[in-house]
Amino acid sequence: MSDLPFILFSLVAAWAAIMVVTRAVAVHALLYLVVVPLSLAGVFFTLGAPFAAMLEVIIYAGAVMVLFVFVVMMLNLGRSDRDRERHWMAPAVWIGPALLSGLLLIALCITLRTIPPTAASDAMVPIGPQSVGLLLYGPYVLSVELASFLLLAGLVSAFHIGRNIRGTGTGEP
Amino acid sequence: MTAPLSGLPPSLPILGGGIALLMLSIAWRRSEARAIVIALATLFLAFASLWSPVLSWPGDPVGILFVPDGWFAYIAGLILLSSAACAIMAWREAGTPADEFYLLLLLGTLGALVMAGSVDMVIFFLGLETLSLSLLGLIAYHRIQPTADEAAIKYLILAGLSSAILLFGLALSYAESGSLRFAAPSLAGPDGPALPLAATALVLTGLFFKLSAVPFHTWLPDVMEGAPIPVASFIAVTSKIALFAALARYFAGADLLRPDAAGMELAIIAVLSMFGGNLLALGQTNLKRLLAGSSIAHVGYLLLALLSPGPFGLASAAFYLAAYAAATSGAFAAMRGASGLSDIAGWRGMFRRRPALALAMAVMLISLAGIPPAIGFFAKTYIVIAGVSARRVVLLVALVASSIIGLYYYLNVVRAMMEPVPEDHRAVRGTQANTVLITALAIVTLLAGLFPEMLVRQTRALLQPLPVLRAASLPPIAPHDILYSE
Amino acid sequence: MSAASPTHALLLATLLFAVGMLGVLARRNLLLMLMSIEIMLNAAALAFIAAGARWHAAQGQVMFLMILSLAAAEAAVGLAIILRLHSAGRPTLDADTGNRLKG
Amino acid sequence: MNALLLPLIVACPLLAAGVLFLSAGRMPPLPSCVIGAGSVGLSALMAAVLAIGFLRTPPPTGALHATLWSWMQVEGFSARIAFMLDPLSLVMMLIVTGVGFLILLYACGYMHDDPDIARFFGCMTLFVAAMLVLVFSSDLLSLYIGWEGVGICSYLLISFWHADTANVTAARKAFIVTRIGDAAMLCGLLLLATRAGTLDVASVLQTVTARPADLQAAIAAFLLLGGAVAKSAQVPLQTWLPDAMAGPTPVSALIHAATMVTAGVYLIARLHPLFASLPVAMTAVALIGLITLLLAAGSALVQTDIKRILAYSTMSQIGYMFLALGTGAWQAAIFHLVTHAFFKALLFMAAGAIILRVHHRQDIYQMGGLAHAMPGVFAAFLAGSAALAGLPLLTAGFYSKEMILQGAWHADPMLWAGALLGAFATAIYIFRCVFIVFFGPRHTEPHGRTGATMAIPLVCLAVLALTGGWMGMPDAIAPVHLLSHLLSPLFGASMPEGPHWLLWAGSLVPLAGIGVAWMLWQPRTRTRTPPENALARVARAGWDFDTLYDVLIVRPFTTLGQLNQSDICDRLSDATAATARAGGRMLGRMQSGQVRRYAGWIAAGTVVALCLGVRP
Repeated sequence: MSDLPFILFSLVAAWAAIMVVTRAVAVHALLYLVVVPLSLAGVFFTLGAPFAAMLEVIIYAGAVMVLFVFVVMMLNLGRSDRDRERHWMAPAVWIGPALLSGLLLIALCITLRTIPPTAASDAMVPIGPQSVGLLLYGPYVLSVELASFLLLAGLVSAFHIGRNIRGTGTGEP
Repeated sequence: MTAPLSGLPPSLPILGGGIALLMLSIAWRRSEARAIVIALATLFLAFASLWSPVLSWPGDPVGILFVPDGWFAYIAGLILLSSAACAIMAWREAGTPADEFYLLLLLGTLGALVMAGSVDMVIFFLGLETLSLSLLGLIAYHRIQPTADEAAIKYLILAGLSSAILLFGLALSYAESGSLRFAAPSLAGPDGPALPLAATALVLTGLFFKLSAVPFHTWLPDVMEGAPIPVASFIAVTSKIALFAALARYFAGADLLRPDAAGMELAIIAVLSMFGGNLLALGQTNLKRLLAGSSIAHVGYLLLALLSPGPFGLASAAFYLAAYAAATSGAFAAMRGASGLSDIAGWRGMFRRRPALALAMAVMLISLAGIPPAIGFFAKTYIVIAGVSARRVVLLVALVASSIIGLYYYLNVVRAMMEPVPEDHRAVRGTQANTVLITALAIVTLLAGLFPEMLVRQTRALLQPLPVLRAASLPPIAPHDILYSE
Repeated sequence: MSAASPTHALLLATLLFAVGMLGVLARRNLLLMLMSIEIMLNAAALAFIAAGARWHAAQGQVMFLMILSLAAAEAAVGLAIILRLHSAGRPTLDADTGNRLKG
Repeated sequence: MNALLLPLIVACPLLAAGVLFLSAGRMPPLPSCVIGAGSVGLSALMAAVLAIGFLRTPPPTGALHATLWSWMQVEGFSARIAFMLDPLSLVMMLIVTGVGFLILLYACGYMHDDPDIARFFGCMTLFVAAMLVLVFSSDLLSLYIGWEGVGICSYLLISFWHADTANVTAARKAFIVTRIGDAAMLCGLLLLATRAGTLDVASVLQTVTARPADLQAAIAAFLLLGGAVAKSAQVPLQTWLPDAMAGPTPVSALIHAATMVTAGVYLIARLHPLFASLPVAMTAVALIGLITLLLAAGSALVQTDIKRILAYSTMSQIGYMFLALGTGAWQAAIFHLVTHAFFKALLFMAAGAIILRVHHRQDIYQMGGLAHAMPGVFAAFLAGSAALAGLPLLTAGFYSKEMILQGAWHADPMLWAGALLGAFATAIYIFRCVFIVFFGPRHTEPHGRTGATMAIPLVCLAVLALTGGWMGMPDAIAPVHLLSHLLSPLFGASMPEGPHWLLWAGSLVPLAGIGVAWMLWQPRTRTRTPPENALARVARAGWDFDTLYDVLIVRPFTTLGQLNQSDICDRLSDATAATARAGGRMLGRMQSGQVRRYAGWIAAGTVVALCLGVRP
C-alpha cells in the first residue's frame, strides 16, 4: 500500500516527460514540463527527502518554469510554428535518437539490476531539512560559497546577454 | 574536526575578493582601465599567494573537499597566468561595456581553480559549472559579431547535455559507493564492476566534452571560431588545463594499465583525439579552427602521458601543459596582435609586413608542432619518454604518426607568412600590452626549450610525493560520519 | 523489498534521463532542446536523491541543491541567449538551419 | 680559469663567423682578414696558454671538464653539450688553432682580391669552431654536432666559387659521399648510446669495456668505422677528396689536409677501447689503411694536377694513420697526424703560392724550372716534400712514419712490408712532382712575388715540418718520447721497439725512392711527359672507383628512376596524404554546424563507452 504513491508519481513523471519531448506546441510541452518536477517532488517525498521535495516544487516548478513560460510568451509562437514543428517531427527523424536513447536505457537498466540492496536497513529513513542544513553549513560550507559564485556567473552572463536584446537588436546584417 | 574552510588556499579568497571589488567598481563607475587593473592585480596576487605557507595541506582526511597540494599549486599557477594572458589580450578588444568581461574572466578562473583542487563531487561540479556559465557569457560577449550567439547556444546546449550526463554518472558513482569522493570508483565494490564502469563512462563523457576529446570535440572549432580571441584562448588553455587537472585527479590511484573498459576507453579516445584533431586542423583555412584542431590533438598527447604511470607520467603531463599553455596563448596573442586576423590567407607575407609578429607566431607554431629548439619539442620528448617507459607502443605510434600530420598544417601557416605580400593586404595592429605579452611568451617558449631543466625540476619537485595518489588513497567519507559527528 | 526502493527510483531516473536525451537529439527547436536538458538535469537530481536514500545520507540532497542552482542559472542564461537569437535573425529557433560556424 | 678558457676558444671563431656572416658580404677585405685570422689567432693564443697550464699542472683526473649546457636530463637519457680537455684533445686543439691560424693568415694574402672574402672567412672561422667542438666534445651529441658542422663548412667551401658548375658538383659529391658515412656513424653512435644509456663518451666506453664484446658492439664499431672512413677519405668512400680540390687552396690545406679529414682518425682514437676489444674491427681498420695508402700512392704517381697529387698523398698518409690505429699503435697515429698536419699544410700552401704566380695553372707539366724564379717557395716545398717522403733524421715525417712501421711490424710483417712499399712510392711521387715543377725548362713565366702574409706561414710550417718530429724519436737515435708520454695516460704505454734493421730499412727506402725519382724525372730525361698507358690512365682516375660506383650504384639507380617515372614510391606518400586529407574532410563533415548532430556524437560516444563497460 505504501508503494502506491511512488508508483503513481513515477508513472506521471515518466508520462509527462514523454509528452514534453513529443509535443508540437511549445506551450503544451511547457505545461507538461511543469508536471515533471511536481510529480518528481512526490517521488522525492516517498524517498524520504521532504526538504528536496519542497525545494523542487518551489524553485523548479515555481521559479524556473515561470521563466520558461515568460520566454515562451515573449516569443509569441503561432499556428505556423506549430505546423513547422509537426513537419520537423517526421517519424524518420526519431529513428536515430530513439536507437541511441534506447541503447542507453537498456545498458543502464542492465547495470542497475545488478545492484543488491544495501546492508543498511531497507526501510525509508526520512532525512529532513535539519540534517541537510547541518551538512550544508558544516563541512560543505565551501560549496555554499561556491554556489553563490555559480549563481553570480549565471547572473552576470544572463544580464550581459540580455542587455543586448533591447533596442534595434537586429543591427547586424 | 577542523573548521571547514581552514585548508583553503589563499588564492581562492583573493579571487573572490577581486570579484567583489570589481563588482563594486562597476557599480560605482564603469572604466575598462580600472577593470583590467583590478583583474590583473587579483590574478597576480593570487599567483603570488601560491607560495604562501598556508598551502601546506593540513592532511585531515575527514571532511576534506579540497586538496591544495603541489599539483594544485602547479595547475593553479598555470591557470592564473593563462587567465592573465587572456585579460591582456582582451584589453581594448572586450567590447562595450568591457567591465563585465573581466568580471566573467575572474569568475571563470575561480571555477577553474576550484576544479583543479577539488576531491569532492560537489565542489568539482560547482567549479565546472561556474567556469561553464562564465564561458557562456564570455562567448556571447560581442554583440556585433553575428556568430557569437550561435557559438553561445551551441555551447549552452552541448554543455548542458554533457553536464547532465556527467551528473548522472556522478550520481551512479555515489549510489554505488556511498561516497562523494571525486575519484574513479573501485571496480572491486560489492556490486561487481558493471556499475562503477558505467558511472566512469558517463563521468568521462562529461570530462571529455569539456576537454574536447574526439568524439566529444565537435563543439570546439565552432565555439572557438565564434568567440572573441581572448575567450578562444581561455577555452583552449585555461579551461583545458583545469579539466585535465581534474581528470588526472579523478584517475589518481586507479591503475590505468589494467585491461578494463576505463583504461581501454581512455586509450581509444587518446588515439582518436590525436588523429582526429590533427586531421581536422589539416584542411582548415581559419586559424582559430586550426588551433582548435591542434588543441584537440594535444589533448590526445596529454592522455598518453596520463596513461603512462611511472615516474614520468604525471610530471611529463605537467610539463606539457606548461608548454601547451605558453605556445597556444602565444598564438592567440599573435592573432590579437594582427587585429584578430583569423584567416590564414590574410597572414600571407606577414614576415615582410610585420617581421617581429610573424617571428613570434612562427615560434609558437614551431613549439606546437614539436620542433626544436622551442619548448614543445622537449615537452613531446618528455611524453614520449614517459610512454616508452610505460611501454604504450600503440599510443606512441599514434603520437608520432599524428604529429607528422601536425607538422604539415603548422608549417603551412609559417609558409603562408613567408610568401610575398599580397596586394590587397590591410594594415594590422595590436595593443602595446599585447606586444609585451607576445614578446614574453615567445621568450619563454624559446628559453624554456633551450633550458628545460629548470621547469623539469620544478614539475618533478612538485609532484615528488605524488599527492594525487595520496588524495585518492584517502578513506572515503563514511556516510554517517559527517552527519552525526557534530 | 518495497517498490519505493532507491533502486526503483534509479530506474525511473534512468528512464527520464533517456527520454530527455531523446528530446535533445530529436527536436529541432532550441527551446525544446533546452526543456529536454531540464528533464535530464531533473533525472540526475532524482538519481542523487535516490542514491542518498540508498545510503541514508543527506549528501544526495546537498548535491541536489547544487543541481537546482545550476538548472536555474543555466535556464536563465539559455533563455537570454534564445531571446537574443530570436530577435537577431533566427525567429524560428531552428537548430539545423542558419548555422554559419561549420566545416 | 682553465675550464673557462675551453668554451672561449670555441666562442672566438664562432663569434667571428657570426659577425662575418651578418655583414652579408659588405665587409671590406682588410677587416674580414683581421676578424677571420685574428679570432683564430686569439684562439691559438688561448690554446697555448691552456696547453702550458695543462702540461705544467696536469689536472688530477687527467682531463679538464666544462659542461656548457645541459639540455635535457631525464632518467635513462641525458643530452648536453660538454667539453673536455684531455691529452688527445689538447694535441688536436693545438693543431686546429695553430695550423688553422697560419693557414688563415696565408689566406689573407691568397684570397685578398676575391670579392667574397667575407663569406670565405666566415665559413673558415665557422669551420674552425665546428672542428674545435668536434675535438673538445666529451659527449657524443656535441661530437656529432661538430662532425656535421665541419661537413657543412667543407661543402660550402668546396663550392666557394659556385659560378663554376664543376665546383658545385664536386661539393655535392663530397657532401653525398661523406653523408653516407655520417648516416652510418649516427646509427653507430645511437647504438652505442642505447647500449650505455647515455651519450657521455667516458660512460659509453666504460660500458663497452665492462662487457665482453658482442655482435651489437661489433656492428656499432663498424658503423662508426663507416663514418670515419668517409670523413677521412679512405677506401671505399675515398672518391670525394680529389674532387674537393676544387675549393680555394687554403681550404684544401686546412680542411682537406690538416684537420677535417683527420677527424676519422680522431674518432677512432677517441673510442679506441671499443675497437681494441674487437680484433675484427682492428684488422679491418688496418687493412683499409694499407689498401688506401697503396692505392692512393699509386694514383699520386701519375697525376698531372699538383693539387690532386697532394690530395692523393693526403689519402695515402691518412691510410698510414689508419694502419697505425689498426695495429694498436695509437700514439703513432696521432704523431703522424701532427706531423702530417705540418708538412701537408705546408705543401698545399706552397703549391698555392706557385699556382697563384703561374696564372692559376695547376698542371705540373706546364710549370717546370721554377726553382730559380721562386727560391723561397722552392725551399718550403722541398722541406714539405722531404718530410712527406720521410727523409731520415732531418724531417718530422721520418719519425712518425718510423713509429707506424714499427707498429705494423709488431702486428704483422706483411703490413710492414706494404707500408714500406707505400713509403717507397711516396718518395717517388712527391719528388717526381718536385723535379718536374722546379727543374728543367720553364713552360710558364711566373709573375709577381709571394707576399709576407703568405711567406710567414710557409716559414713557420717549414720549420715545424723539419723539426716537429723531434718530440718523439726512436731509442736508437735519442730517447725522446714527449708525445708518447703525453698520450700514455689515455692509450697506455707505447710498444717496444723492434730490431735495429727496421730503422735502417725505414731510412733507406725513402732515399731509394728519391733516387728512382731522380733517375726517371731529372731534367735531362725524356719521361717528362705524362705517361699514357692504360694502367696510368686508370690510376690517374683514382683506380676508376668513380666508374665502378657509376656502374654499380648510380646507373642502376637512375635506371630504376627511369623505370619508375610514374613514381610508384610517390604513390605511397601521395596515398598517405590523400588518406589524411580524406580523413580531414570526413571530420570536417562531422562539423556540420548542427547542434543536434553534435549532440548525437556525444550521445553515441557515451553509449559506446557504456556498452563497452556493461558488456561483461
